Amino acid sequence: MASETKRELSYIDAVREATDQEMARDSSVILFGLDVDDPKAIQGTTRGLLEKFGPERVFGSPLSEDAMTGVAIGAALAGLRPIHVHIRMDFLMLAMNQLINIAAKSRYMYGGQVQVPIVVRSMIGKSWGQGAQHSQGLYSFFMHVPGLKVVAPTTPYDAKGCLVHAIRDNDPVMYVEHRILHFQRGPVPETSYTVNPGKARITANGSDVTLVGISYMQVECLRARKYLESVDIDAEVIDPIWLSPLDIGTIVDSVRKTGRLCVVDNGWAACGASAEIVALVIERLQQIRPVVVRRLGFAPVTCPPTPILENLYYPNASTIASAVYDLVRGGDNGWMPKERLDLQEIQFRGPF
Amino acid sequence: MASETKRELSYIDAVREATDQEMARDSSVILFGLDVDDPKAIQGTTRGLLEKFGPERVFGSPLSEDAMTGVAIGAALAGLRPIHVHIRMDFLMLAMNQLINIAAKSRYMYGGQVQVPIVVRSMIGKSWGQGAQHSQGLYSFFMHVPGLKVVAPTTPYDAKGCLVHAIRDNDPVMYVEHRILHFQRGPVPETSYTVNPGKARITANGSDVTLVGISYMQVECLRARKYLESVDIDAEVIDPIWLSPLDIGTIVDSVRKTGRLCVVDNGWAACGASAEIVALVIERLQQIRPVVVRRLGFAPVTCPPTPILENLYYPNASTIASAVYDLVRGGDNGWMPKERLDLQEIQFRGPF
Amino acid sequence: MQARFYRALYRIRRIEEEIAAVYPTDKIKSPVHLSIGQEAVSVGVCEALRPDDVVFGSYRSHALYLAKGGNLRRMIAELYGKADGCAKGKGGSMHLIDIEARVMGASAVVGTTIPQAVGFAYALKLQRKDSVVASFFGDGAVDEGVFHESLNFAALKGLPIIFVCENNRYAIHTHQSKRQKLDNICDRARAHGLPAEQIPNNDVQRIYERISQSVEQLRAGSLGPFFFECLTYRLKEHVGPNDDFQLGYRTREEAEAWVKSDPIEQLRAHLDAAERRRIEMEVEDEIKDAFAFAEQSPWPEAAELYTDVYGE
Amino acid sequence: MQARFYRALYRIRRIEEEIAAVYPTDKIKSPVHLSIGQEAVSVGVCEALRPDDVVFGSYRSHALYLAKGGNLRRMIAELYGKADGCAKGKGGSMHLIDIEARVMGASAVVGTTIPQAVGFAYALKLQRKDSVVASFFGDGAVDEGVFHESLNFAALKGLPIIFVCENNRYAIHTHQSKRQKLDNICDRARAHGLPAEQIPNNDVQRIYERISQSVEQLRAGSLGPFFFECLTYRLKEHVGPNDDFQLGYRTREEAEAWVKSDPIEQLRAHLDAAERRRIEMEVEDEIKDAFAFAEQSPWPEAAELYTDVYGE
Ligand SMILES: Cc1ncc(C[n+]2csc(CCOP(=O)(O)OP(=O)(O)O)c2C)c(N)n1
Ligand SMILES: Cc1ncc(C[n+]2csc(CCOP(=O)(O)OP(=O)(O)O)c2C)c(N)n1
Ligand SMILES: [Mg+2]
Ligand SMILES: [Mg+2]
Repeated sequence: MASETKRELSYIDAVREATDQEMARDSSVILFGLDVDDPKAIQGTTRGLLEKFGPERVFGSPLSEDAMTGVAIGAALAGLRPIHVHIRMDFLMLAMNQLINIAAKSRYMYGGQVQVPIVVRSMIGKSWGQGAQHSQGLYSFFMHVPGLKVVAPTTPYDAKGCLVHAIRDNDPVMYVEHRILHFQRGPVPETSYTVNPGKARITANGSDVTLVGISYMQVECLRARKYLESVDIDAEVIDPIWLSPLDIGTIVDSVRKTGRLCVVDNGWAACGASAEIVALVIERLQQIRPVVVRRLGFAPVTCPPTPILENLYYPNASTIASAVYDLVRGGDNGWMPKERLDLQEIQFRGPF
Repeated sequence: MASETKRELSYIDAVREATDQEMARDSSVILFGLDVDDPKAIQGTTRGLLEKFGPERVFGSPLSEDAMTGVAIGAALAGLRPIHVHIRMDFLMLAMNQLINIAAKSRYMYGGQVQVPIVVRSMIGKSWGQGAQHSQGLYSFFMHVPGLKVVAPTTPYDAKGCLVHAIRDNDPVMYVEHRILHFQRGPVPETSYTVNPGKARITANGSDVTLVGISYMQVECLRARKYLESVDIDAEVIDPIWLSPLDIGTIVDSVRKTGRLCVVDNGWAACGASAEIVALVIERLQQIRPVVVRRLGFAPVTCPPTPILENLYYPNASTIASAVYDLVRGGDNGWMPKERLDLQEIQFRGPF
Repeated sequence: MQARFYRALYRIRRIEEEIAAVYPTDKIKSPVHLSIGQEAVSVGVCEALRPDDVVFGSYRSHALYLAKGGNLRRMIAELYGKADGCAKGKGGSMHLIDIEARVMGASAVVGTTIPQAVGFAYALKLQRKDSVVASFFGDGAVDEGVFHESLNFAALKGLPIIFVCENNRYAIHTHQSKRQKLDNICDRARAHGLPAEQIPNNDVQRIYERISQSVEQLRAGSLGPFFFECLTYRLKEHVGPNDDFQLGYRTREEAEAWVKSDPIEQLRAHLDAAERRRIEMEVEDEIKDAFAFAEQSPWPEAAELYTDVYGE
Repeated sequence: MQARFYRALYRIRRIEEEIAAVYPTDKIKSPVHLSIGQEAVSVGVCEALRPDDVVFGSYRSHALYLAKGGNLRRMIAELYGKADGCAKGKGGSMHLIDIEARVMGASAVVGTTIPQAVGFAYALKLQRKDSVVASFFGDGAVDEGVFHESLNFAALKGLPIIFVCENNRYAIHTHQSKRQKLDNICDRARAHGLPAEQIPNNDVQRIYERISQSVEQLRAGSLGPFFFECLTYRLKEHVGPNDDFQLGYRTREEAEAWVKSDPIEQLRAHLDAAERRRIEMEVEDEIKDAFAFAEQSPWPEAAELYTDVYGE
């Protein structure tokens, strides 16, 4: 568990170390994608791996997201364990046919005779004017389709443990990274370990309200919890970590206790992860105990690059705290915490 | 309104007539896609249009879903109103980049100076062993992304009225057809009319439970209602028609009355339309009145072609009635209606 | 050799004729995209391959599956939607697979197995195996961007793969000339740096020879890929068991030419009657056996609905 | 003509230099993909176009936008994220647009405007207009399947469009030779039936002449499309205002050659000092004015967040 170790790593180095250790452990693991072998090494997450494992196992690819996804699937059918990297989740829209129509379905439509152990890493952008096409968190698409697994680690510890598991998993895993989380630091054991599907983590205990924060919004939820303390609201914060399979049990148990659920997603609400979590919790707890719910996510618009509008586009610790305040106290109180600099967002500095 | 007319048309002919009338009315409307000009004429929905409007306005395309979607967008930027047809919704996975990253975002990211009035027609398959890749109802993807409109008409009347509106609409509209609905017949006025976004239809009044049926599941819901009558359960059935923008008000008003909601989707539940509708209703009615909910949809697996399994994969009138019975009576009663032949499903005969 | 070709071609033809005959009874629970008229391509290629070589195909893969040695009983059972089907009834006719025979997949979405074949070839090279991959697709798949992306990558990496375009001139009812300005599929491959060759007229012998030579070179370690455009012709409707000349998108005359040059007829002439009869009777027995097997095979258990979504 | 070229090239160069100079102050709220070193392509092409002709580009479209007559004040305001930006601050530097100048769009996703340009050309033909479309993209976009699908369709329909590949040899830090087996982008276009020509060395004059001739033919009603591969070079880092030679993916020597042949320097030599000074001072004034405009422009209203998602 995170506390057992003293060593601190950045999320970037945790991803790099997980890949390094798994590639050393299993020669069937290969790593490819645009620019994995370039000087920037995907924010550093692939740094040194080309030198260590050679150009056959670590290679940059042409700009061909559709075919390269098929290549990953085909290589997996032949016994390899490909990791395919995309520096923007938005680019996965070019790979949807292979992901949805082939990767998710091969095991089933071939009667269980094949498996597609691929890991698709993709990154969500924020800030610095990235705008419409470099900011989407579209993982709900992959939660919708049976046959895929989806994980969105928020800490360096989980980044490593989930990636190690994802590589060993025999099903296609969509591994979602948030570029701002890349700069987080935290304890990471050097020895290899896995953080397995179907287990959420309670990141802060509380009794008044259950706050589920997905991907980067987990960070904002933990900050919001601090704001809420100042008004004597005790929030329990949960990080689902794995979105598919989703550990709804842990969330349900928390809401059974608190009676209040606020899901803060790093994506749009409509047909998103927040809709699914709310629906599942209601289905489980209806007629067992009354529950009030709230969803927060991106504004239902396209992401604007100008900071003045972008700040309104994303939920943040203050807007989350304000919404939770109303959820707990009831009504529309218009309460807003005063900004605390010690809770400032980690700034993502350009060039993006 | 449907009742005002005596003339009966099939859903296929309703789609054809809407296209014909709009193309005659507005020379900027063009129609293209694989096989729109072939002898089968997309189940007949494009029959005769090539002869009437010529090969510049009606043309088959290469197998290039990605580029042809971009072509539709570009033509729309130049003032045309393209209708792009796909005989399978599954193939839209090849067009996701243009749909999600361009069509949905152009108006916004260009500051409102452009618009993309395209209609993307796509068909959902069922039966006859279509299997994994010819059976998906993936419209929740499009409900998730701001900037797109989504409609799934279930009657010939709405098929025509919604398509006429979709063509005139200045935003991209995903027009979803179900191949079994194609064989439905119903009253369709000859004169042009529109069925506009944001208005659901109550297709049967009731007081005990609100049954929302999406796409083809609307038909099964109406049948389920008949089964439920036999056990004195009076179901109100709602057809959302437009999924984005969604008329949640009509559904909420019904549930306010019945206190019970069952959403039957023609797709998977996770992060699907049923999750969104349940979440919205709960958000609106919590603390106003207690509500119990239930979601039904595809089994959370890949669609199997063998009929023995496919029958278990889809909700049907009996399984819907059985689930609603439990929702209304409470508990798990295991009640199943006996099949009524007069409620038999319209059989879709191959060759598919 | 000729006897081998004849057996392979005749066998596939007869199996599909039987499928067409049974289809109207509704016992077959899957759409069928018959290869009748195109058998020469699959046979010519697969006769030149080793059992450990790998093939990927499209929804029109009956001939490919059979030519590569796919299990007939399990194929028919799959069409029947039965538990003994090659995909346990969960694939259907468009997703035939036989792991032992190394028929590694077929897709209902045009062009989608091309990159998988490339990825498989990448793995074979990395694993230092000397097996090769053959990727089958139609002239319609050439319209798709993934065709180009796949060839570009395969050429860039010099992979042990042979691309086989079965050009029957039509995508459903749309002629190649309505989808591609030039009739130059080989040039499209050459643009990515692949050696490419067109083989006309269902020439099973020539296909066999050229593929054999290419495979030899690949095994000898020379760099791939290779590209072949094999001109062939679909005699039945795009999907289903019938003729479709009444649709008017093609003429009976166009088909006649291909019927005349049908390699099955040609080869039959060269065989002595006795051997021919032996082959044909063996095939008939095998077919009877396979359909009987499918008939008797049970339906999948209801529990099968939920298995094979994820690994254990 | 030379004065016109000089003015256009110098102007774009100086504007981007100013952007680079301001960038570290964080006043620019958007990533910048500078065209410094590549101006000749946009200028050569756009000087040959009419105001009613249409262009589409990539995220690296500062030069294209300016060469086609896009409004400078609104461009800088867009980079600043201000309300007077060419997209009201809702696009950013990667989505420049100017409807009057017929700069119809730019995308941050590589290759995605190519089919839009084709669709626009389809509409122009249907509308019997004699304007033409120019589609700009890089050598990286050639890897994408949509490039091929788009060329195939444009050729099939004979559309009034000119494809302009700005080949600067790199996709971010990855050289063309690591993405494409052969250095033959023109052949890839020819495979789809397009006449294609490579123009080396930032030759603004030659680009202008060849595009002019092609446009003339298109207006005269001869069938398109045309394809040009213009060899050019990006002098700054892929994104951002700095050099990047320290990254080691390319050498300073490689760049030197392009600096030596920089058309701006070449043209400067041919101009008499007075005219040159006049041009340069006008440009400096225009730049000062534009940045001042951007500085003074207000931020968008909060309400703008929710507008422009759907039409009324
Ligand atoms: C991506 C995609 N688009 C469209 C279709 C519909 N479709 C099914 S088969 C077919 C024709 C394919 O033609 P070709 O590749 O030449 O194969 P053939 O049927 O001639 O063997 C089409 C367009 C599909 N299955 N997949
Ligand atoms: C589809 C897609 N894949 C990857 C990227 C990431 N990316 C941004 S720019 C770029 C390089 C494009 O190179 P090129 O087309 O030559 O244009 P240049 O930057 O050289 O002008 C890449 C790979 C992207 N934006 N879109
Ligand atoms: Mg064909
Ligand atoms: Mg480049």
